Amino acid sequence: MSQAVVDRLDAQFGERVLESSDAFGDHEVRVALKDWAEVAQFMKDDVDLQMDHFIDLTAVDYPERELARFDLVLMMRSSVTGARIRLRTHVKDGEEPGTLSGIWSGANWAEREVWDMFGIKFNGHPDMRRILLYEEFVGHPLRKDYPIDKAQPLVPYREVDTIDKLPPFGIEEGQPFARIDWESRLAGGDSQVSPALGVQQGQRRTLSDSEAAQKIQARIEAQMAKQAEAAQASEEPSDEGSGE
Amino acid sequence: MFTAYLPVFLMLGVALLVAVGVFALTTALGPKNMTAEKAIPYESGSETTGASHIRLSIKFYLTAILFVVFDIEAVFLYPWASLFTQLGWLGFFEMASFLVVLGVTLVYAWRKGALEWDS
Amino acid sequence: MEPADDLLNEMAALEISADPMRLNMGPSHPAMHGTIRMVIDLDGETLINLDVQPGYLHRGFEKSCERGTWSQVFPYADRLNYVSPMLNNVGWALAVEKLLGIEVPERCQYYRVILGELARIADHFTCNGASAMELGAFTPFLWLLKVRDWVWDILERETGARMTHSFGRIGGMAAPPTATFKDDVLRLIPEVHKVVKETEIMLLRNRIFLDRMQGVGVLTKEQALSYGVTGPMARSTGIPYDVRKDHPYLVYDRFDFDVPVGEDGDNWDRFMVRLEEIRQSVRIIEQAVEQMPDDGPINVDDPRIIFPEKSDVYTTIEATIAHFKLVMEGLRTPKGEVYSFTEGGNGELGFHIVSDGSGTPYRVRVRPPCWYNLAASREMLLGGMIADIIPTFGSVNMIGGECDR
Amino acid sequence: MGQLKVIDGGGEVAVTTRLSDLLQWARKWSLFQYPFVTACCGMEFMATAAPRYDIARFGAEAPRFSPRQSDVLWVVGTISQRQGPAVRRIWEQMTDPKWVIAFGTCASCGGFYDNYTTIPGVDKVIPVDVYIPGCPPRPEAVLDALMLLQDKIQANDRKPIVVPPRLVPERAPGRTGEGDS
Repeated sequence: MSQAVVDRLDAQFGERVLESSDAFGDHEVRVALKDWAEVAQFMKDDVDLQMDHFIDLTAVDYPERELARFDLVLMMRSSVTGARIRLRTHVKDGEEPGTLSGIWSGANWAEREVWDMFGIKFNGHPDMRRILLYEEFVGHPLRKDYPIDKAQPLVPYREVDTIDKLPPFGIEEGQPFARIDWESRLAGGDSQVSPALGVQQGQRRTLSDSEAAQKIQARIEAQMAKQAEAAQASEEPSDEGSGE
Repeated sequence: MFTAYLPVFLMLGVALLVAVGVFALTTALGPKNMTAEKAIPYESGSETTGASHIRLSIKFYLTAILFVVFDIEAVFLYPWASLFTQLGWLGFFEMASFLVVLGVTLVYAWRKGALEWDS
Repeated sequence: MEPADDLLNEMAALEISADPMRLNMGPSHPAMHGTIRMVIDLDGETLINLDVQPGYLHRGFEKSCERGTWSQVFPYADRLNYVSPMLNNVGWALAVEKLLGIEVPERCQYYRVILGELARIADHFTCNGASAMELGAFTPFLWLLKVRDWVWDILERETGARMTHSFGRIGGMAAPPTATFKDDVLRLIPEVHKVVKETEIMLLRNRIFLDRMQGVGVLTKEQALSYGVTGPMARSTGIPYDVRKDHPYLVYDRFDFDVPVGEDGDNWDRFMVRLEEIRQSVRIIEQAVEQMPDDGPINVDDPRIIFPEKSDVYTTIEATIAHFKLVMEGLRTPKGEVYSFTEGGNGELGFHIVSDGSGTPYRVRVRPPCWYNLAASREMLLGGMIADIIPTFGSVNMIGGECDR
Repeated sequence: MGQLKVIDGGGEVAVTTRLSDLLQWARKWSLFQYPFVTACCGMEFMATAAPRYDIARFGAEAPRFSPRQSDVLWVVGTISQRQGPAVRRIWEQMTDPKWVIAFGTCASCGGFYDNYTTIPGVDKVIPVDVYIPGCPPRPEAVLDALMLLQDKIQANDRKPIVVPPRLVPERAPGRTGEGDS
């Protein structure tokens, strides 16, 4: 039934409908930027179309495309006929499409998000502010040229030295389960913390006093001693953890 | 006379003891390091917005005062009701006049629209 | 006219209005489910102005999708509407399958419907339970969470994780159903009916609950359409739009279930629509479990799309090559743009995908249902009392992950 | 309970200990929580507070939404850059003694949202006492964390710690070798 919508638009706008396609089963129509608001208004008011149910408005960034960098995509549905249509237009960087928030109230937030993520302003929009990011954020993250890991923290990071976030298990420790010789441990009773992890976090031991436990304890002391003199050898300042 | 009220004073004493005791314990035992940020009023994690000394509309005050008036009236009824039989007709008419006077004020306030909330 | 009257008239003429008090229901507030900030101007207790500020849980979903391959989006998709993660998985899988133009085998479609409806039940449990708890009714919250845990037990037995399953795959599912899948689901159904009945007995004739929910937070049909509201919130205003009925996907056209529709779009209707939808989901599950074939392939057998079995990968060279290409280059998708939508927990969950033919999505846009439902909350809250924000916001069911993406 | 001296007076038993140990014991069993819930871990947090896994057994289930009345700040879920100042402000406004639990991978190290908008771990903003790995962590891991925190309170040590994995990995029920096709 969406094909009827495309024909209706062709009949109404003739050559101003630049392109229409139904790839993958989605009916889509492309118009020039200057007719953007007018076609949208027509689709809502026309008695045959009655596209009164706003679905979505978004943008896609094609930085290599020279003629127009952004694609603005609007999706609507008619609650009367159930037909759906996708309206598209090309927007150059810095151009300002007309706002649709007067036609559908849902477009208000959608346009604020497109401004926040892509940097496309909508003239006539009542409240053109960032919506997902904070005002102090510089740049528009969903543009292809914005690096994904360029963070702009609001609160200066505090350096975290109290816990060394080394990879979960050292090379020599391997998976904690693999490092435990089960017989001695089962003989000696349960221990909440595996020795490998215990050494990593310097926890208090909760082993019982069986000889298997002493064997494990001896191995831990040896490792601790090895770590301790490795620490002296490199003489890095052993400051006490902050823990305020 | 005093012994008659002993349980009352006892209860008051225990209540006072518990109240003061809890506060004393917390101030004595609890750690105290007051920092600047801790002193700022809490507004769910963001900067406090808006002024704090603002003028509220009059109807809040009006309702509060009306409540106080009629609540005190009820408080006077209790001792009177407990001695109702000994007071005889004189006591009855005295309280009746008291209630009539307050009844008139209630009707006046009602007619004046002081009881309507969204005037 | 006593002198007092002149004073009153004079005051009325003077119109000394109290200046509005600006209050900040900030990002960390019990009613705001943790990630919304509302700056409200109050005249006494009624709301004059309201500025809803979402975005405190913006986690960069759409940018993160542009970094991984097509199947690496599933873990991210799980955490969109994290109350019903399976529905997001199914939605994303259907979107890429629509781009590829393939259809999963019958058994997998039934499997996806049943797991999806279980997730929808868990979603409505959490929403109704939480909004009742915020009105002080703590007991139904605990009942509903108890049964939600049993629903999660089934999902955990099937997928391995209670909540963030990442169980969908493009062209099938990660694993076939376990042997005890059908009887577990059938054993769960009476429990769901029991707890829904208990909640109804407890809440639906409670004077406080009625006063707080009926006639509060009213949304008209035109406002809902204009804001793009879908799902239970739209159905509560009288719009009979349910994607499972209007555009049936998977095997939804083989079940008969009806779509509960309210009339005046207040908190009460939203609560009742969700309660009724739990029963409809149970009806779907019953029919799906009965019609689901007991054997047959789960995945589409096309090595270019689905990962080969690990046993084959270690033995045959073709499987090794297929596995290597799928892992290193990702799935080969035709160049183009597609919009696929399913009925998520809060409404129409759409995925607008742009592919440039490579193994990495060029652009993934999620059509977040609760984003537009939240945008409409302004119409429902203005003019109400400050205490009405709590039930209204609870029934909007704003989920941070899906709303701020 | 620290150095415990038992005086057996022929039948009645009196126990003496240091005042601070008694205080720590009292604090350990009445941890009022400030649930700073933001994301998916909130669902698991609800399940932990619900009757099945029930943190009420540890006296820790009373949610206080004002930092003045809470002891433990549960940071549950992803903390975005925009949320950073709010977390910092609330932690500063909490009354002493206060502890912080980082619930889930996102709160511990930012998880797989390492992008422009997520703080890589809440310990970049506030000091954390117990980290719970898991996305979301299973309720058993959350209870382990609570018990570990209680041990740390009793021992009065502020060194941060990661909840270690359980030693016998629970076999995922129904998944292994029950003849499924």
